Parts: sequence; structure tokens; C-alpha cells
Amino acid sequence: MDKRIPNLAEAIAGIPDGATVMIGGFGGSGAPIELIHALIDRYLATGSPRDLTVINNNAGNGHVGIAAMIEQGMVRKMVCSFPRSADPRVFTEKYLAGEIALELVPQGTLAERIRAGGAGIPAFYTPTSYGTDLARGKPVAEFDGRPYVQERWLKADVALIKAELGDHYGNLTYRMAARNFSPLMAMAAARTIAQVTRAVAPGGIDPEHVVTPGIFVSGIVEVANPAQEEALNRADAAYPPARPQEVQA
Amino acid sequence: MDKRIPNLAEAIAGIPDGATVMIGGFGGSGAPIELIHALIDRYLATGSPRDLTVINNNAGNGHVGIAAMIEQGMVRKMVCSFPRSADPRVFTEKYLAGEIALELVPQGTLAERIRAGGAGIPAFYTPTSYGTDLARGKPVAEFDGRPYVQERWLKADVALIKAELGDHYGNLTYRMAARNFSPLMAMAAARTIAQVTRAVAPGGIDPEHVVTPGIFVSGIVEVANPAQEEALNRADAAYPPARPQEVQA
Amino acid sequence: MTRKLTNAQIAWRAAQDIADGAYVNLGIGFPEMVAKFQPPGRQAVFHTENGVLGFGEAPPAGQEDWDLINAGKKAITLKPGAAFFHHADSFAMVRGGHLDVAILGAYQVAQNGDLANWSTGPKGVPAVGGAMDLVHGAKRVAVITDHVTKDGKPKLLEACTLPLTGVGCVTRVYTSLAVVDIEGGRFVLREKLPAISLDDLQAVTGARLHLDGAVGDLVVPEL
Amino acid sequence: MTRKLTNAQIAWRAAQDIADGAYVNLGIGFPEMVAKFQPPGRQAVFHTENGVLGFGEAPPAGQEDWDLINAGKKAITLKPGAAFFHHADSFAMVRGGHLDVAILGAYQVAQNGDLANWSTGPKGVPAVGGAMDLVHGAKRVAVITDHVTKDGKPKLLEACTLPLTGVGCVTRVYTSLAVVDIEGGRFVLREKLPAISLDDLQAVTGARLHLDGAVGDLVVPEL
Repeated sequence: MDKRIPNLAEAIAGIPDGATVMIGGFGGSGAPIELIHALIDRYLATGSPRDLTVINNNAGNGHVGIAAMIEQGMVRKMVCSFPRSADPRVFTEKYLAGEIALELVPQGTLAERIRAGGAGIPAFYTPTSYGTDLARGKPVAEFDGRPYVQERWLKADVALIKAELGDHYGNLTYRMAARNFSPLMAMAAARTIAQVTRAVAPGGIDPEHVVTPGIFVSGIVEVANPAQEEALNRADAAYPPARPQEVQA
Repeated sequence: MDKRIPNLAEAIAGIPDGATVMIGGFGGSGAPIELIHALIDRYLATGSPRDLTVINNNAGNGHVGIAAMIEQGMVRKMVCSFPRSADPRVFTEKYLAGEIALELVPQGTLAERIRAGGAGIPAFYTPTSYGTDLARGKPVAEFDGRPYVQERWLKADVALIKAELGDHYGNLTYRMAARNFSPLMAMAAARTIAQVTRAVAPGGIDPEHVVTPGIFVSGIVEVANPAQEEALNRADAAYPPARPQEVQA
Repeated sequence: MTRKLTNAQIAWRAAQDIADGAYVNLGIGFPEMVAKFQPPGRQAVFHTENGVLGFGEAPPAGQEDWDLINAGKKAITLKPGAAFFHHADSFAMVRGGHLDVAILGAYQVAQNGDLANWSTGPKGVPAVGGAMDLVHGAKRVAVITDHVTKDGKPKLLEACTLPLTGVGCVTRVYTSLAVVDIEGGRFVLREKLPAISLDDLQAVTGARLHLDGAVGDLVVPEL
Repeated sequence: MTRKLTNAQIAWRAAQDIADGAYVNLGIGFPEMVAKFQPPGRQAVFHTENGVLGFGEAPPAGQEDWDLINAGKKAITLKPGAAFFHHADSFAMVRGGHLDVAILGAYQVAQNGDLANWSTGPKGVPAVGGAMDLVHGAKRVAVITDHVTKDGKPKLLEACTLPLTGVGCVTRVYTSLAVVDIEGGRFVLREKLPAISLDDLQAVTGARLHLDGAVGDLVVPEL
């Protein structure tokens, strides 16, 4: 078994129109920028995939990563807890124009719903959001005299995540706070693709230090020097970058 | 802040009669033998704690560890998935004599109920045990056309666990498959005491490799060369060991 | 009664259906034997409920590390690319549908896929372990078993009489006489020992065996 | 209106109530300031929802590592004894009742402990983050806020009019004029600026301030 995928284009091939896609990252930390941009390349070349539902804590920042996906018109709906950022223009304009849907989920509920999807738990109860607008329409039950809201699992067709080390079996480690949602999304998607900063042979990760066991990972693709979304935005980057001839025209 | 406790007697002090105690370990791997035996010492000296409810995957093996607690009469009820072992005599005899209660829980449900206790989830749904005797009396609900059983969280007054490294803040690592239930129990108990094979200063564990963050741990006590329950049983050990004068008498 | 397969031979037959790279959980006891018979060129990744993925065979006697055991509490070894994790993550793998196949023993299997393999009744100390989790998690749940009980009674039945482990969960049964699929609430005979007649096989089976095309010969090596 | 505390002074006052070794989550923005004012000899352990326990102050400009940020997406540093974990474990800390205190900002607080701090109404893009989780998890949920809105309207009310973040969750409010506990569905005044009279304080408060023993002087250093 060898889960290595030779390049980004192959890694994101086969994600169909209308797919639900979980994308790792909290703000810029852990955002799999290269996988996202490869998906945009495919969309620009083929018109597919479109009508995507994207699950991420945020709704993009600036004009790279998820924001660029939204800007290109690939995204039908965002599921997130905090669709704001330093430069949330792309999402905000489409949202206010009614061109993109939003399911707003409290952050911890979002994390737990994704874990539930990965762990085979169709529903669970939480006090979070009880009595608020975000609990509207959800079943409520009392346990030991306290009211709780019933939340459903979240699953996805594909998860795109960023990891640090990845071995041929798909075992993963992460880098600092870039871990965030990725181990959960890896569990909850039918197919999980991880871009890894370094691919190593089996045995290259101490079994004690594996954060995501390979059973949750379908493929890894090495991206040796990954871009940091925050750094890109501080440099006013956009994707795809404006081409010289377009600038002139 | 320094969560180190100087000795075992102090570590297990204050566990009251009637307490619910989670004890880490799966069979002999991860069993906190020294903490358990310190608890037995206290019971033999003071008659307390007694009437304990013990949560562990198993119900003890041979005449050490949990089996010795049961043998001494400290345990009112076991919550476990597999109350059998190479030598389950102690539990079996008391159970068949009606002297100890048993709540039998499927292993994955046991793990998830403990995690739920630690994560603030009062109830969740699982397909496990649906349609079986172990689901009797539990609410059932259908999600997406499939039936599920509602399970409740499990919490404890105290968790006694065995870890490998522990720093002064209570951050823990484990050794191989000795990890098993311990990270979950640490979350689900009001007070968690870990015996650690090596206590290290803050910074002595890489933040990437912490398995149980210190927020879940109340105290650590160093036991430099911990006994292995399996090895004790293969040597026909018993606790407390028979004293020479008793053997003569 | 006719000659039948040994446990090793049943395990061998089950092992032939495991794909390269499959994630597999083998029940405690007899099913553990399946790991020995992976076809050349195929390598499954074995999962054990107590928190190890990618383990290998038992260490030589005297070299056991009792912190490194499987769900049957037997000492194991690690293969390169192994991982440790806690019990909730381990059962997320099981219950979240991430295992490709679980191979379990059985007291009884019913034609609707019900399985009884954890309790022989109300006497004694009950113990369930991870069996009820495994039957509702793995993508494919197969059973390996002698075709009949020690006293010759059928184990493949119209309905289980012993306490259930899971409802409608088994899809294939490898027995000492046959390979039987469970489809649409019926036993469908796929393979049988060449030496046993259909009538004789039906006679030791507690529910109707249906045919769906040709019945293959159940041929296994001497083991 | 009388002289009032600066944000830094409100944060300082809130910091005095945090015990040594407490596990603390500070809301995004103004509450983050509380970390600066821990009394000498006390060291809290700070938690951030995105998966870090035991972080320290911001790194010098130019030395940021954008994989090491807090929930406000600001660069942070680590202290010895820090730990990383994923979002579900992070919110298990929050929702499982493991944090000793969460200190949050507020648009409005009601006398029954209801908090509104995530939405100013239906226009614009809604965003909630971890606020709804924090209010139902921490053992103690405190609010720091100006006593009144920018246009002088009370923020401490009989009932919130803005969309709620949580029901009955706040137990103490540190304002620019006073320290107010919420007990039994009532505001109980604990401390007030010496320069403001009870009547004047009541006049800028949207619900009855109850007394329970002496009212202390809210005295803070120049900051």
C-alpha cells in the first residue's frame, strides 16, 4: 500500500460538482492553499467542480484560498462559525447579494458535529446555542434537569487538509496550531487528501506521535514549501495571479 | 503551579466511601497498579474507601490490582465491557454470590460514554447494541432511516491512571497500547491522578506530543519502575502479599 | 458426516477475500488466525480495539512487552507505519465505518444477518467486549465458524435463539463446509466442499440455502 | 457623566479575581487584555479555542509564525508546558467544564445572566465563533464591558433585546463603573467607583441594582 499521489492535479481530480468539501484550517493556520489552488486551476480549465458546499471555520480571507474559490464562483454554500476575517470582502459581497448560502454553526458544535460524522454518531446533545437563534428548529431535551440542543453529524465527500509529516500509509502529524480541524475532517470525509510538507517512509513517524492514523487518509501529496495564507494576504496576493497580458489589456 | 504529589498515599487520600472511580488500563496494559495498591493499603488501615463503583474495561485478573480491590471488599459495582480474564475468579465468585453488581457496556460505547462525560455531551446515539439485551430500556431513535440507541455520559469522582511522562502542569504521554482508556478517563473525572514513570519539568514534553493536556489532570505522582499487572499475574503475585507470620499462623 | 475444513482452512478461505491494503479487525481467538493466511503480495493493515493500527505477529516467547498487546490481551509486535491511539479514537475507526472488514466468530447466524456471538444465556458472568461495536461499524462483517455446534446442531438458522450481538449485520459466513452469503434476508450458497451433496449440506443447515447461479467448489490447501 | 475606568483598568480589575494556576479563556479583542494584568506571583494557564493551552504574549513584530495563533488570529508564543490539540479536544475542554473562567465582552447582559455578544441584529454577515460554547462550558463566565453603550444606553438590562449568546450563563460583570454579580436572577452590586453615587449608577443601569451587604470601592491603578 502506498497512498502517495504524484502531484496536486491528480490529488484533487475526481471531486465532482455539488460535492461537500471539508477544508482544514483556522484562518491561515492549516489552510491547504496548494490543494485549494489546484482545485481552482481545474475549475478554470474545465468548469468543474462547481456548486460546492465548503465546510471550514471561516469563509476565506483576501483573494487566495477559500476566498478565491468563492470569488471564482465555485461555492454554493459555506458551513462555518466565523465568516469574518481581516478582508472578508469576497464572501460578504456574495452573501449580501444572495449568491452564496451560509449555515452558521457555533465553533465547538462545528468541531463536534464533524467528529460525530467520523465516529458514527448521528446525533448528540449539547448545551451550546440553547435558547438562541442558532438552536431554532432543533430538538431540545432535558437531562438531569438541564436543557440541551440536539445536533446532527456532519460528513463530507472529500476533505482537503494540510499536514506536516505524512507516511506512505497516510499517518499524519501537524504543525502547532495548524492542527485545528484537520484530524476531525480526516475522519468525517469519505475521501481525505492531505498535502504534507514532508513525505516519509513507513516508520518515519513514531507510532506514539501519529495524530491522524492512516485509516482516515486516502492520499497524500507532498508540497515541500507550502504557502501560508496569512503571509499571502499580507503580501496582497490573489489567485490566480493577474497575468501580464491581462494587466495590459 | 506544580501538580506533583510527593507519594502514593497522598495521591489517593481523600477518595471517599461510595466514590465512582475510573481506573485506566486494558487488561494489564496501563493498569495503575501502584495507585490501586496504595488505595488498598488505605482501606486495610482505615476501612475506607469502601462501596466504590469502579469503571474499567475489565474486572480484574488474579489477585492484584482491581482484582485485589474486589477481593478485599472495597467494590460495590463494576462498570465494564469484559469482566473476564485469564484468572477472573475473584470477580466471578462475588458476582455469582450476588455480592457485587455489574453494569455491562459494549467496549466502544464505554469509551464514548466516558469521552462524552469529559466533553460535556450528556447523551449521544449509536447503532451499537441496537436490538440486543444491552439496549433494553434505552431510548431508540431513527436517523436517516436507521435505528440508534441513546447512550448517556459517564463521569467519575476520581480517575486513577498510569502515564509515561508527566510534567509539573500535568501534561501526559503514554506508553504504547497502555494509552487505551486513560486519556478519556482523565477528561471525565472531577479529579484525575496519574502515576507517571518519569516526572519532567515544564518543557520536558514536546507540545506536539502531549496526549493528555494538563487541564485534565489534578496531580501526578512519580512511580519510577511501575509493576506490570500481566507480569505480576504470571508470577502468581497477590496484594497484599502474604506476610510470613500469617503464613505460619 | 463428511470430512470438514479445519479452523486453519476456514481462516485461509476467509483470508483470500481480503484485499491488499484493507483495514481489518479480527475477533478474539479463532479469527486471529486469518492474519497468517494473507495471499502473497497482499498486505492488510490490522486494527485492534485497544488502540493499535498496523501490528504484526506475536513476539518470540520471553520477548513480550505487556504494554503492547491486542484485544485478546496477547503480546504483539509493530510493523513500520503503525500508530497508537486512545479507545475513543479506536472505536471511531470501528463505529465510523472506517474498517473494510471485521471477521468474527459466531454461536449462531440467522438468514437475515443477525449474529449471536457474545452470550450463551443468562448463567455465568456476561462479557461483551467490542463485538457489538464491530458488527455495526465495519463496511463488511464476515463470520468464520464450524458449520454446526459441537453436538451437531445447525449454527446457520432462520432466527437466532441466543442473545443477539447485532441485528442484520453479517453479510458472509465462512464455515467448515461452505461459503454462504446473506442477501435480502436469505442464505445464498456460494461455495461448498466438493465432497458434500447439496442435500447433505441443507440437512445440517437450519434455514433454506438458496442458489444464485453456480455453486463453486470450496477448495483449500492442506493446513 | 462621571469619570469611568479605561478598558485597561476594567481588564486589570477582572484579572485580580483569577487564581494562580487557573485555566482561563479570554474572548477575542478587549478581553485579551486581561492576560497582561495578572497579579505578581500568580500564573494562569491560557487556553485558546483553536487548540493551544499555555500560550504567552505576542512575539516581536516580524517574528510571527502564522501557524501559532490564537482564536483572534493574532500571533502568540508558547510557554514551557504548553500543549497542542485538535478542535474537538479543545472544545471538550470548553464544553466539558474544565476551564475555571471565561472572560468575554458583551453587547448586553441581563439580570438573569443572559448574555448577548455575538450579533447586533439581522443585517450584515452573522459570525459566532466559540462564544456560544464558552458561555456554557467554563465554571465561571464573567463579562468585561463599558457600563453603557457608545450612545449612553444601559448594557445591564432586565432582559436582553439583542440575539442571545447564552441563557443564564454570566455570573459577574466588570464594568467601567462597577462590579456586579448575578445571583438569583438579580444584579447585586459589589463594588462601584467611589466618585459615583448609587443613584447615578442606578440611573445608567437598565435593571434594579440590589445590595447585599456593603458596597466596596472599585479602586484600580492608573493604567
